Amino acid sequence: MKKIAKSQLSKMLSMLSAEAKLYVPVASDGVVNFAPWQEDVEVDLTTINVFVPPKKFFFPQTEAVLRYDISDELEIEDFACKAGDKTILFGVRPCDVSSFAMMDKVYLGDPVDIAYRQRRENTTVIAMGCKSPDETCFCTSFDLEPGKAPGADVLATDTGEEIVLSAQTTKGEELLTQLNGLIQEATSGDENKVKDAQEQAKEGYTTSVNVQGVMEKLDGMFEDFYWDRLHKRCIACGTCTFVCPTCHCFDMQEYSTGSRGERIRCWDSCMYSDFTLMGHGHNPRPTQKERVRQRFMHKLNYFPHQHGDYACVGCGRCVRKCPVNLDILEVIQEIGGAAGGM
Amino acid sequence: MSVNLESHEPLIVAFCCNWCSYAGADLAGTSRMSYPTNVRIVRVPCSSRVNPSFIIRAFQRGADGVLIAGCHPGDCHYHSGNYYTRRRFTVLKRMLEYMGIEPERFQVRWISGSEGAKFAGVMNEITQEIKALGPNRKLRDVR
Amino acid sequence: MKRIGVFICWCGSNIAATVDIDKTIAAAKQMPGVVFADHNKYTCSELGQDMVKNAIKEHQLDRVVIGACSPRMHENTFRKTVEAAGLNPYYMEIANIREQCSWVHKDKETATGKAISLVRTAVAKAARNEALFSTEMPIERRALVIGGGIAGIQAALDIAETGFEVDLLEKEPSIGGRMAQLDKTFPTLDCSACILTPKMVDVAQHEKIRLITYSEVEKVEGYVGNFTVTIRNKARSVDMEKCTGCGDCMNKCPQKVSSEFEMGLAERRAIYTPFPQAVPNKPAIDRATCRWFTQEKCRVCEKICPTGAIDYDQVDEFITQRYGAIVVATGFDTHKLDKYGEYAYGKHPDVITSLEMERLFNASGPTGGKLLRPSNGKPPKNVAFIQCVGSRDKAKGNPYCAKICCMYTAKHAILLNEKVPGSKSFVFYIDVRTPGKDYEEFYNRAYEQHNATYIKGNVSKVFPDGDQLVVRSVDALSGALVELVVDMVVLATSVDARSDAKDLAQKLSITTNAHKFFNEAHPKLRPVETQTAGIFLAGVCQGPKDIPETVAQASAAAVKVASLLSKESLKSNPTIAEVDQKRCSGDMSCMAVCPYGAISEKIIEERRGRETVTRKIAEVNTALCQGCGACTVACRPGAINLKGFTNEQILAEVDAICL
Amino acid sequence: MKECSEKMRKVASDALQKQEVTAVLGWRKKDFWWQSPVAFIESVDDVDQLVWDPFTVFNPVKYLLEDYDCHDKVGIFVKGCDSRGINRLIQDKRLDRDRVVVYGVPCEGKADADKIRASFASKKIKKVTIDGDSLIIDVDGKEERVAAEEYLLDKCLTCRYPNPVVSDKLIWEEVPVRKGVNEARFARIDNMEKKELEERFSYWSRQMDRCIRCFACRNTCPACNCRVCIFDQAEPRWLGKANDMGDTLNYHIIRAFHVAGRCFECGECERICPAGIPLQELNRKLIKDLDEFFGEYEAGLDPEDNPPLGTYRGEDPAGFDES
Repeated sequence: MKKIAKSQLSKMLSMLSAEAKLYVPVASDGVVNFAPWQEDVEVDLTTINVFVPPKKFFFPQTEAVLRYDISDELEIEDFACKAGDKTILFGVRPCDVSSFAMMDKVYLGDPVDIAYRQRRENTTVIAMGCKSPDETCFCTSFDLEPGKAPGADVLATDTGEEIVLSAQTTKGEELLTQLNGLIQEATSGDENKVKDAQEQAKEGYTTSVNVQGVMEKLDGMFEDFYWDRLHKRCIACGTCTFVCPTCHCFDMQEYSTGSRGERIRCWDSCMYSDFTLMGHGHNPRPTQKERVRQRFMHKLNYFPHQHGDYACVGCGRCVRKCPVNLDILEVIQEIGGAAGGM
Repeated sequence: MSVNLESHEPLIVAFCCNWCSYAGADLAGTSRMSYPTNVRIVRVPCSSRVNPSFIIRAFQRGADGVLIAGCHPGDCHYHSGNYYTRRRFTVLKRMLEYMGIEPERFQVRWISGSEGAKFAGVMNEITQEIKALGPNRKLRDVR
Repeated sequence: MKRIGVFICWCGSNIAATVDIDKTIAAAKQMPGVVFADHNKYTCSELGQDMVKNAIKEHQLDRVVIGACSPRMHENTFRKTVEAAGLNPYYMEIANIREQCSWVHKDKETATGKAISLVRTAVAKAARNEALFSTEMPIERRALVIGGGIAGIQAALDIAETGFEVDLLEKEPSIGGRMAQLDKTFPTLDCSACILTPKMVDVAQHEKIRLITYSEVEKVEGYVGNFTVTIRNKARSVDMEKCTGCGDCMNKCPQKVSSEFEMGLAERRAIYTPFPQAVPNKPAIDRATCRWFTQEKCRVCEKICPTGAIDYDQVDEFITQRYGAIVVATGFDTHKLDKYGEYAYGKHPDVITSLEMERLFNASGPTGGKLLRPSNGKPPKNVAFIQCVGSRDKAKGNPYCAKICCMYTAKHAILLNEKVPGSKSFVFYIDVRTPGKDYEEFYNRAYEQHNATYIKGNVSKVFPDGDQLVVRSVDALSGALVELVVDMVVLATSVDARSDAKDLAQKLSITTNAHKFFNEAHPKLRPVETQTAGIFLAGVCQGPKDIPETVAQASAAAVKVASLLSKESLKSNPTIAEVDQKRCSGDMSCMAVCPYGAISEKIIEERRGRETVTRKIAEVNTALCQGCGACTVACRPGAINLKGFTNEQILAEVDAICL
Repeated sequence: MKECSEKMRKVASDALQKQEVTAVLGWRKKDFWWQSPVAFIESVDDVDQLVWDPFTVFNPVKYLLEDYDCHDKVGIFVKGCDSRGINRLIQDKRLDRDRVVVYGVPCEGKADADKIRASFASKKIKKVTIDGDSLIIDVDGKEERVAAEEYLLDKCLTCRYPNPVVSDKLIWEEVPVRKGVNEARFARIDNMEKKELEERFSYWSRQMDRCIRCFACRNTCPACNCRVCIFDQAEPRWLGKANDMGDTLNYHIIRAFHVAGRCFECGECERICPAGIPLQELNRKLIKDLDEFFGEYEAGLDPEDNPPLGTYRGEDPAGFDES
């Protein structure tokens, strides 16, 4: 376990950025996003939910998968094998770290998504343990610990004047080794501080839901009238899906200029009317009801059936961002009927 | 698509109405008035057929400049088409400028079927102006 | 995938000298969808067209791109070519590599590059071309002639003689126009009225001609073969059925008004016919000056009228009539002289315009045909004529030549000398222009036999000297200052388009040039057609011309009308708008911008969930739509598209250009 | 405020009972103090859900489109800003006026939750209510009284139509229009126009760079009421799905253009944008130019007239070289 004074943080990031592309949470016009680290940026260490979740580093909103040119002989350039520059993410929150594991189930399962795998392998994740949850945070409902981030390579904990860094993987250890000379060995006092911080972080949750049995209940609810009522408010924007750290649907698009072009993979949203629109004009999810149902069934029924976990980490972004206040919290509460201490 | 700055020859898409400006371009041809090869004409029946989306599409695909050319006000073959053109593209042009797109990149001109010299003149002028600005990077797709 | 054939035309050396044909062919062969590419010396020749036809069959082509001259030149030719080979004519697209490439560029390499790009663009569009079909539309076999001057009269008579119904529309109470105001005509010195009046009578008596005087065009809708025109028949305040034209009312009317026909040199009454030989010879009340209408007293004409024809309560009536063709013959205005203060027009009564001079010569004019000075009623001895007043004057007048002034001034000089023995005329001119049969000889007569002195020079000032006028100029040939003392000055006033020409042009959807003269479809080859099918031009409304030219053009327009009306039906233009029901929201933004009223609401039935519901959407009237495409942009969801210029096609063209 | 909610419930309950309408659109309260989503009241039993509080902002008008509701007769509560959306839909022939009963609720402005969060610990807030010029914030049971003016949404501070422009029944008295709102209307635009070209571009590219293409701005906008939006069409594909700057600018330029002369400035697009993109600065720029060039026009006031891009005058000036 190591530590670094907050005043030295900038130096540390500078060192890291020499080795890899380094991204840190930065506020711009009041919106916090992961942005490339630069000497003069102010790292935001307090905001819990960055706007666009860090899944984008493994599963970008837009990526060209291949480029072709048929103006002479057919030429195809495959981008997948080139994906994955050496990258470091600093300040990923535990909920988002745990979303990576969910994405892994999709993209590292069979068949493996090569570009995704390479990005994952070449990225070192430095998590930042949470100190005090937001009112919309409900990660503890999914048995996550806000001060811990088991999937991260390094866990950083803010202990006040210092940040304590503990490597959790070999990648993490290697990273900390590079920083030798700059960072110090943590003391047992520091270790205690970390433990205290982790314990303290669990306090102060104002929002929680009981997810027990939700999947099972939903098994029989596909045709339930509940969806008729629920969807009415939905205006079919894609905010929830795009701010969700676990949504992972994409569309393939052709960008063609006649004899040349690119095949592009980009995020898609099951909230959109054209998500399931077929070439001949039929749409198996013709109204917003089917689309809203799909989103929640996927997160709370299909995904856990297939992968064993709910596809939600309780980050609360959809709760905060949905323009019509239609979110997963409400659905879990209403389905499960066993709300916690709201 | 890469752009070589030194030898950059701008690409200009000109939407010309069939009755006036396209005829003006033909007259420039018949009169052998030369102008740069940078201009490519898309023939439309009337300037009111030009959708703002076409303009943005051209910029996205790499055009360095876009021109809409139509009949002079009052001379529209279809009576009133260019009056709509005037309203639509007055506001579009000003919005593009407002968003930081150089005013020279998107222009609207009235060129009649008898103004072959004006057609050639406008092509020369616009090509010069856009060449001076260099390649369009602001609205261009990154592909 | 489409099977596209590309044919590059050399156009002799017109294209081939600047564009590398082989390179263009090689590039075309690589373009998506192109399965065949070849070239031709002259693709428009029979040989060239055969080659296209053969290739279509041999290579099972389903789209054709021809790299040649402007589509405005040969689009129809090549459409017919591909049609003859069994393809829909609209499967053909032209890449304009002559007017827009080889003729305007010099460098072979860059011109070839551009030609390839133009071909690629046409290929991209052609790949999205769809089969389009014309429909047959019936023709209303009736013509409208707007303007009852000599042009309109001639056109109406000629059309009527071919057997079609004609309505002749005149805004004044009588037909006759400018020619009725003239005294004699050059170069024969025929009496204008003597040759015009019989034609006016013919018009009035012709069974196929309906005369609609004191009326104006209010609205024009429709299209070639099927115009619907709304005519405003101004309230004449005289019942045309009852009036016998006895003229008693005009004699007794107490309100005198300056006469427009006499150019203000004489008076008429408030109830009037413009001139004695008026057709119809029935008066109208000028409500702007009539005492009853302005002061609510008088009603003398009503009392005097033996047939009770006076009707003060008449209102403007609207006639709506369908026509297959329209001839525009609205004539001209004389140039306003407010910018020519140096000539003292309006300040001195003996400075007059040439049209006023016509009235002073005329036997039925204000002086009974004796040429007398307006100031003192005595015959003038010496008269100065100033040419090009308002013509050929870029600074403050018209830049163009009014074409008729040189000739009528020669006529005036001859008439002056004949009317006032021993009189002299002095003509100040820039150039004397006399192209025309017997015109030069006529001009020669003026100075050889009729005491006319021609002085090349601009007049700088006209000012009074006692009861005479001094004309100051410089003789441009000798350089000497010229100051002439004369009795009268006649200004050869330029010819302007009608002040309301622009309004009429808009109603008719035709165009005007910078000087508001109506534009012909082609300056050489289609001089009487306009760009709007079914609308033709005659006379000075198209540009300055003299009477013989006017009459010739009127007859030409009449033939065009007759040939149109003699057809059974017309083929519609298939490149028109089309609504995609699914995408149409029914907000009718398209309807608001359609200049032809071609879009209307339609109710459709549709499945929504398990129900069948009805909703409104837009529908295009295929006969009214002219294919401008204004609606396609007003339509935000892109639900209304223009066949032949679809969103898909234009976006594909843009993409291909920017490749 | 409580009385307001009561009045709304009474109106809704009467209308449902008398079967004047079969559903009422209003607002209700949800879990968090800042959540007041739209309520769909279809039964008298549910009218008690209706509330009027500092967060009843969302414009419910869009729900009148057929895609959302199949009721034959709907009652709807509308604030001033919302009400112009009713005219918008009628003008666009997307709403049959006879199908709705409009209950006008004059509005003094709604609170900005972010402004409140900046001063008070969000987690501890139980409830926020309005009392005249004050907001009363219940922080862990302790009531804090603050000046409402400082915590209202920016759009409300510049609201020119606090009173409904169309209503069948005004539920309570009209409120005065704030001072200086006309001057404030184009302030941000004037300011931006003064900036240098490159500065303007960097401003907008920074804003647009945050866009995630969720289309919330479009989907909440009553002026965006096409059945099939051009941006959702695959053939032709007007807008690439790739979230590149070119396509994002394409989207925002064309979206703004499509509401040009039709936007009635409810400001919901900007308020709900999850990325905080100042969309009103685009919409208002167009309004300003349309007014300046083609005569002043207020969208959403008269459903019978023709928006400025659907008409013309021959003598219109142009924003380009007409020589």
